[in-house]
Amino acid sequence: MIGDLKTRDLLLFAFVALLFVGTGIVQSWNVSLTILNMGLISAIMALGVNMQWGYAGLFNVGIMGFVALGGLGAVLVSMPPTGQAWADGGLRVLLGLVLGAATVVAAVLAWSRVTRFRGPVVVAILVIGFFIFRAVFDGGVAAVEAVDPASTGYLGGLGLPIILSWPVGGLLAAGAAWLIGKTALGLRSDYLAIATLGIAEIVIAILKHEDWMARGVKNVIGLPRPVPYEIDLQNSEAFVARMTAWGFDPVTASGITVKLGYTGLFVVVLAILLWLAQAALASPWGRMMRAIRDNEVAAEAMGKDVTRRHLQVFVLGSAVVGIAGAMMTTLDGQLTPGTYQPLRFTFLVWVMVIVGGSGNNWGAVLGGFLVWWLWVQVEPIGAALMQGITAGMPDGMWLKAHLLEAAAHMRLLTMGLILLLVLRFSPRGLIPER
Amino acid sequence: MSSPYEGRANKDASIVKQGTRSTLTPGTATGERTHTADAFLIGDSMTGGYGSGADILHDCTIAVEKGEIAVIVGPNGAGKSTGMKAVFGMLNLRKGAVRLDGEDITALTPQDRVAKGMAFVPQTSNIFTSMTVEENLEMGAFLRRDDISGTMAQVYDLFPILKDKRRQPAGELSGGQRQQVAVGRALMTQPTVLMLDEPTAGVSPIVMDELFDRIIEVARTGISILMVEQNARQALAIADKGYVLVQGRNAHTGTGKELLADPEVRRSFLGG
Amino acid sequence: MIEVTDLHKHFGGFHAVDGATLKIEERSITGLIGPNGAGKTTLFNVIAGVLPPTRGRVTMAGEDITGLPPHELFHKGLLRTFQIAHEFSSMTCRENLMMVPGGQSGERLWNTWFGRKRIADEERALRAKADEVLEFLTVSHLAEQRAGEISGGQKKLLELGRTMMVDAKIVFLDEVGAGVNRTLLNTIGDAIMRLNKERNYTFVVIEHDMDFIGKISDHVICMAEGKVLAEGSLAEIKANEQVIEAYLGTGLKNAEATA
Amino acid sequence: MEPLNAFVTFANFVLIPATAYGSQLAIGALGVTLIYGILRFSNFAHGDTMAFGTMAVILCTWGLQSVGISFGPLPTALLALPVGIAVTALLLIVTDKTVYRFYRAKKAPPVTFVIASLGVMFVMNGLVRFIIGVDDQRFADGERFVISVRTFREMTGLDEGLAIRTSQAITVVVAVIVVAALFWFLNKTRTGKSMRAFSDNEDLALLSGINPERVVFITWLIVAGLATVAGTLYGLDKSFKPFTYFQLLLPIFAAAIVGGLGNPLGAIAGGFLIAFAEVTITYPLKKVLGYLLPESLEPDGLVQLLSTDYKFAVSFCILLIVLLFRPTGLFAGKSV
Amino acid sequence: DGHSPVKMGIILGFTGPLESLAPTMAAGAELAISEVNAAGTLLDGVQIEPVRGDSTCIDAAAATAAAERLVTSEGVAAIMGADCSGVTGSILQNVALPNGIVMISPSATSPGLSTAEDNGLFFRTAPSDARQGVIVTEILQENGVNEIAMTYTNNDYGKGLADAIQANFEAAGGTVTINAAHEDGKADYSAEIGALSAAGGEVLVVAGYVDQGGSGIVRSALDSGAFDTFYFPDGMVSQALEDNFGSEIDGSYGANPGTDSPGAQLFQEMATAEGFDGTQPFSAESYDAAALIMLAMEAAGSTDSADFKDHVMHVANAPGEQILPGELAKAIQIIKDGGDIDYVGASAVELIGPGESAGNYRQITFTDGTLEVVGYR
Ligand SMILES: Nc1ncnc2c1ncn2[C@@H]1O[C@H](COP(=O)(O)OP(=O)(O)OP(=O)(O)O)[C@@H](O)[C@H]1O
Ligand SMILES: Nc1ncnc2c1ncn2[C@@H]1O[C@H](COP(=O)(O)OP(=O)(O)OP(=O)(O)O)[C@@H](O)[C@H]1O
Ligand SMILES: CC(C)C[C@H](N)C(=O)O
Ligand SMILES: [Mg+2]
Ligand SMILES: [Mg+2]
Repeated sequence: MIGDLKTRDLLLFAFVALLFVGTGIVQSWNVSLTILNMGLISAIMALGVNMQWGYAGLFNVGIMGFVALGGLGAVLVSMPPTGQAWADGGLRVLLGLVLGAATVVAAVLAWSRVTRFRGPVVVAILVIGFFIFRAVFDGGVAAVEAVDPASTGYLGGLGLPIILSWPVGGLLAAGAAWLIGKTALGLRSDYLAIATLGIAEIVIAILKHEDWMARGVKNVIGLPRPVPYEIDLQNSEAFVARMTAWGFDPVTASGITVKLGYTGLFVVVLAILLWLAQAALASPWGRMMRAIRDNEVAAEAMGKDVTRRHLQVFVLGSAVVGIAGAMMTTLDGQLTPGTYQPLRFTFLVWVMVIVGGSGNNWGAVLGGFLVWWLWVQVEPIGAALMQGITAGMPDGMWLKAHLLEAAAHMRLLTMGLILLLVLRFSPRGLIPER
Repeated sequence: MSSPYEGRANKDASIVKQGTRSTLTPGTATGERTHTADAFLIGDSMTGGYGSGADILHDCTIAVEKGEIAVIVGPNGAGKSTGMKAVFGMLNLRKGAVRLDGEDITALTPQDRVAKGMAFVPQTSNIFTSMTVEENLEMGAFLRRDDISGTMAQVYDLFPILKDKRRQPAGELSGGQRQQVAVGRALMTQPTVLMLDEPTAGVSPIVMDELFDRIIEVARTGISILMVEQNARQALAIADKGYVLVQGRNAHTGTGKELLADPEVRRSFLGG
Repeated sequence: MIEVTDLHKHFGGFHAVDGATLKIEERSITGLIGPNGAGKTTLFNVIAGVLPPTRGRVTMAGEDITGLPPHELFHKGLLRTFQIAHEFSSMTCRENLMMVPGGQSGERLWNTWFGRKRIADEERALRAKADEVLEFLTVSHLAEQRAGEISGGQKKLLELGRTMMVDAKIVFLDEVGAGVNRTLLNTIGDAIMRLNKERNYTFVVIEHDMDFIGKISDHVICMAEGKVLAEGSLAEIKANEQVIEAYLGTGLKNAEATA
Repeated sequence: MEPLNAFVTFANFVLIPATAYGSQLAIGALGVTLIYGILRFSNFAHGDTMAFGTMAVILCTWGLQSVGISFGPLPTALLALPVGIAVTALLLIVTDKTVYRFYRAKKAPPVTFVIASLGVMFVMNGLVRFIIGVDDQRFADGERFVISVRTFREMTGLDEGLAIRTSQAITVVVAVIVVAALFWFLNKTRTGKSMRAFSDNEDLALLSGINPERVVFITWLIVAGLATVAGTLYGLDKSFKPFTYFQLLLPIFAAAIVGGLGNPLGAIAGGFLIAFAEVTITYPLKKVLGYLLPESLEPDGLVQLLSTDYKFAVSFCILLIVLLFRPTGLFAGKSV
Repeated sequence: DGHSPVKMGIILGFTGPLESLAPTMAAGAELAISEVNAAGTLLDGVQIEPVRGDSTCIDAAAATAAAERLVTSEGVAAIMGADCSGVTGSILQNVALPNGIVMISPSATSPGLSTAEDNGLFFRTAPSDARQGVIVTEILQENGVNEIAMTYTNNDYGKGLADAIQANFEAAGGTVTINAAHEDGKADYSAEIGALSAAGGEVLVVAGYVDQGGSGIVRSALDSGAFDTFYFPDGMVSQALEDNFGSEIDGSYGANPGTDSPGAQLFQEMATAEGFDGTQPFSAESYDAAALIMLAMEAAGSTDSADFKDHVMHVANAPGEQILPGELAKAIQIIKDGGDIDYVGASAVELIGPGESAGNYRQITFTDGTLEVVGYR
């Protein structure tokens, strides 16, 4: 797999590795690992987006929604169930949902089966169904949300190990992607983009509003971890003894140990996904996808079922993003729907893919690491830049004060400049498609 | 009819040829130099290719005299289109020069060449698909400041079908209709040199005949025509000069008749 | 083989195909001619499932195929080329050909991970086949070239080459000749006839080059204004006054004067 | 009286605000749609361009106010517009020369432009915050209302009032003028047509003697005008805050797309569709029905289809439905 | 003097939706720091160096990374921050807790944080919104209001506060006609105003941020005549209301954390002298958070979080001599001399239960276009 890389690509990876090592030396290993862990997750997200865009030319700008769904998976799998809430209204909520789904299915069936008065019949089904749904559902929701709203007020999860939520998050995202794909994949380029953007906003709106599901904007915090807690390590005599023996500060070492635990898990996931993605891309399947991307009409005439392939790759890519989303929520230890912003979770991932090199899995991965590193490090870089610029100015000069005050905003500015520079000198990405 | 071509249409072609300084050496030997150095339009010893890729043209010379028709033929991928693009400045030449009426225009941008009276119909994507047929023609006359309605009437005259379709987006036309729009667009510039890359590809026989007729007429008004053709026998029949390109090099050069008569050329390039 | 009954395709108020009825015999090579805008390409597009018909019926070997999507028609053995070349521009010419055959086991994701041996074998065969086709089209040297970076005529050749990658029942060729060198076109004509004889392909060929039509086709249909104007052998068609007026014309007026 | 009251309530809380908001979105969407139509990419920096333009106008307005110049009942900012537009145009053209031109020459795919515009967005974002800061800035002066609720009530003697703000009125008028002018410009003038030609087929435009740099220049000029006008009108109506302008990007894009990218009429239609969707669908009919229905039938609940939490979701749902039936928007837009 | 400076992290949302609040909050904290530094007596000459970090308010991952850098790379001894409840929770769990760093938030008010696992490291100088719900109900009822419409900023703060208000108000027999969220930083609030006005109510409770959607809501409500009396909770009460609306909101009222202790006044004077607006929300709380950190250090005789975390409650609460802003040097001296202090500070800090401000509220009203303090509770 590594054999696909050229010397130049290896050098680029070495450079990024150097950035992380440098961070470890100059700042601290804890910082370096923190960035690395999110970098791994970003790389997976970028991989997922690259499948959709790089392979098939699907302009998905709804990444945020799939990340969030993955996160929802983490809550649903790992949090303990709220017994009281289930007792008070849980079943009613579920019944409501089933009724709602049944309404939609009935409407769709009616649309395809009924021949006379189709419109009115469908509308009637939808309206009646909506009211029944609201009647059943709203009551259940109210009951669930009334259960100690400050700390629970939701149904809780299954109380399973959180690692299980990674595939589950992927499945949730895949399910949503399937629904979306079924309806929206007929759209081209920017139209598909805005549709997915909208759907992502809808997903977030639901996450924010439906408190019974995952506490909405009140957030779920304190998710269980797949790795030990630092405190436990610090309290473990064996650990402290060993670290002291090796000459490490136990507190720092506990942080590093935990982070390395995450790193290990994430690396395994990334490696598996990358292998799968590379194998697929280098096969006739990948060739078929590229053909579809190049020219749908011709691919269709050559017997390729474009719609199905689009759906397939859309679902797969979204699933990968969902997995990353669940991993991210695991790492954060909390689900905070308010933090899902398109800029951070959609456009930044796009930047990763394009800067890395769309159509190239290794490029996407590299982009994930590099751009995330930058995203975190532009803050000190921007501040340092301002320090440097103002160093020559006399103290108390208005410009100096103004510049230093504005240092925080240099963060985005620096990000923008770096992005433009990379794009300028490598317009097809750092590791372009071959 | 207020055609500027009017009255000249059926004059003997030999009139036009007077004063041409072409001293083509009869015969078809490869690499034989013809005296074209001071032709009206000449792409002289052009060498170059796309971007930083390998050279496509190798020391290739194409020229056309005022009022003459020069036809380029050759196998697919020989570099005919590339040669045309080179003459029109859409390619960076590594060697060689392009001269128009004695002036070196090698460094000019395509739109400057348009201003100098050159017009070009590329082989592919040669119309504005989202614009109506009429707007396509208007765009052809973009640099003209005078009244264009006369020229437009002539184009409609030449391609009557376009008149019916003038309000339709050109992208919705049939293959042959598009081709007609493309040629019409170039005619709208009222050029002194008209360069056509396979203008008859996909047009029906009757339109092709019309087109060749009109090309002859146009040439007789003193306009130089440089065209690439795969309908080579018809094209060479009306050509004053013919070039056979093979792999980016001048393989055979001669008058149209000479090339038509050459059995080797016929067999290898004109389909027997 | 193919029967088209009272087929209509309207664009807004414009009737591009206006009640065409025609029949393509099995194992024939039918020439389809007609003035620009006669509706030939549109007819192809409707038959091949690219455009939904406004009205009418298309059957293939007795089976109703009206409105089936192109990819299903492909698997039924119906292939077509495009008048304006539709190459896969970022792929090499060889890949352009190799992607064509349907049912490749490597097109199933599962196999790309767990059936790599089988894929490798298949790929080897495909590659050989593709190279053969390239060779035949005299463009072997372009095997590794991106299809977006070849000449206009070469793209047309590639179009044709794709239909040669599989065993088709019926092939629709939309002006394969336009832009193709005449010497090469002769060779292509030979190939078409050979495929027809040896492998029983049926061909429908749109072409404006009467020499080519004359050389290969046994039956010619001339369309005009969306309808079938005349039908018969080329000689018959050429003698048809209406066809001459609408399509063939009477030759160059000025050519003799010039030459 | 009752039906009148019902209508006035509805007008005051739905019709007028949605119309004004729709016009604001429309002018913003026009800019997006124009860039898409001519330069063929989705410009994510448009929100920040609007912020920049508005900032320029604000600074100039302050200047004017400090020397005592005002525009009677109309906001002084209108006087400052030309300056703002000029400054913005300069910025855009410099941006084009330093960023986009390179990719044009390389014939880079549209997505490269989109990502580059993200970079530009970040930079402009920093620039604006650097110059004017992150806070709210208010610069509206002149008469705030054409008619205020109180005046209306006094005039008509109705229970319900109705307000029309000056800024709302100006916005609607400007939107209509601008779209008409743009439509005329693109479809009827030589320059406009050459711009469309350029967007259609750049190489061929070159062969027709169209100067691509000039087309690009004019495009940015118009975009600067549109962005500054849109930003200023919005700022006058609400207030200026860089972050909000960034957030405006989403509804603006939604408007441009639902209307059909590249189509000026579409931008207008899209703006209104999005605005009305947001405002109408979540509007509880309780009060209106209260006026219309007899006492006994008056509703207890809010009679609200969906809570306002979903207002954004609703507008996107409508967008989706429109796209499902018309895949390139209401007014058949382009797609690259 | 041989001491290398000790660093204190100031993690606030310098960029993002609360970027306009962050500068005055940071200035508040840095004011306390420079006051202590000027005295130079902390732990016999330790200088405190503030290091800023960007919490972005919303991006948990970026906030965590910034905090991680501050803690493990810059080596800050304590964190003053973060501002928004969401990122505060995540920094607490992912950085402060693992590294054993004391964290005092000046503004995270989500009730959920009261029960968060914190190992005794987390404090806040702002009260939990659970308390505010009670206050709001009291004030409204005293004003004879029985029917309110309410809108809240759609985050854990807004939602938590709105829920608390609704629960209390309804328990006291009032009616909440509608309780609708609004998103901050959005372009238009016509839809929200439409819904609020249709639902009706005597007073509109705006549980938002004054320089975010909150002002937008008030603006639209006034312009369209939907409401003319408002209740403003803590996120809204500020000078900005006066500037934005002047006498248009006469008769409206509200309350925010604050006391009649002279501390608040003092702090504002100090802030003005320093060149920033001390009345901005949570600026005073930031001053107090930073001050508490330093005083606890002094009390513990150490800058190690593990040591001084147990002293925070102690210096903040009675018994002891009351300490106001500007008296930090005096406080240090008292501790040095073995005395006891009761830090009151700019916001009348009184830490209760899990280490959060007990909640003193300053009741205000608007008359003739000016904000007037009418009482404290
Ligand atoms: N999408 C469309 N919208 C409107 N009209 C169309 C569309 N496509 C084709 N037409 C019209 O239908 C007619 C038939 O076009 P078609 O492409 O079938 O012609 P053709 O017979 O293939 O001609 P040619 O020999 O030039 O290729 C033309 O007049 C064309 O303008
Ligand atoms: N855009 C391009 N980039 C790189 N190589 C190209 C490009 N276009 C054409 N070529 C190559 O240049 C050579 C000459 O192409 P050209 O288009 O000039 O041929 P031509 O003589 O016009 O052929 P045809 O008769 O098929 O149109 C071909 O081998 C082709 O592969
Ligand atoms: C800065 C503050 C207004 C933050 C708010 N109290 C919260 O908890 O999110
Ligand atoms: Mg060519
Ligand atoms: Mg055709």
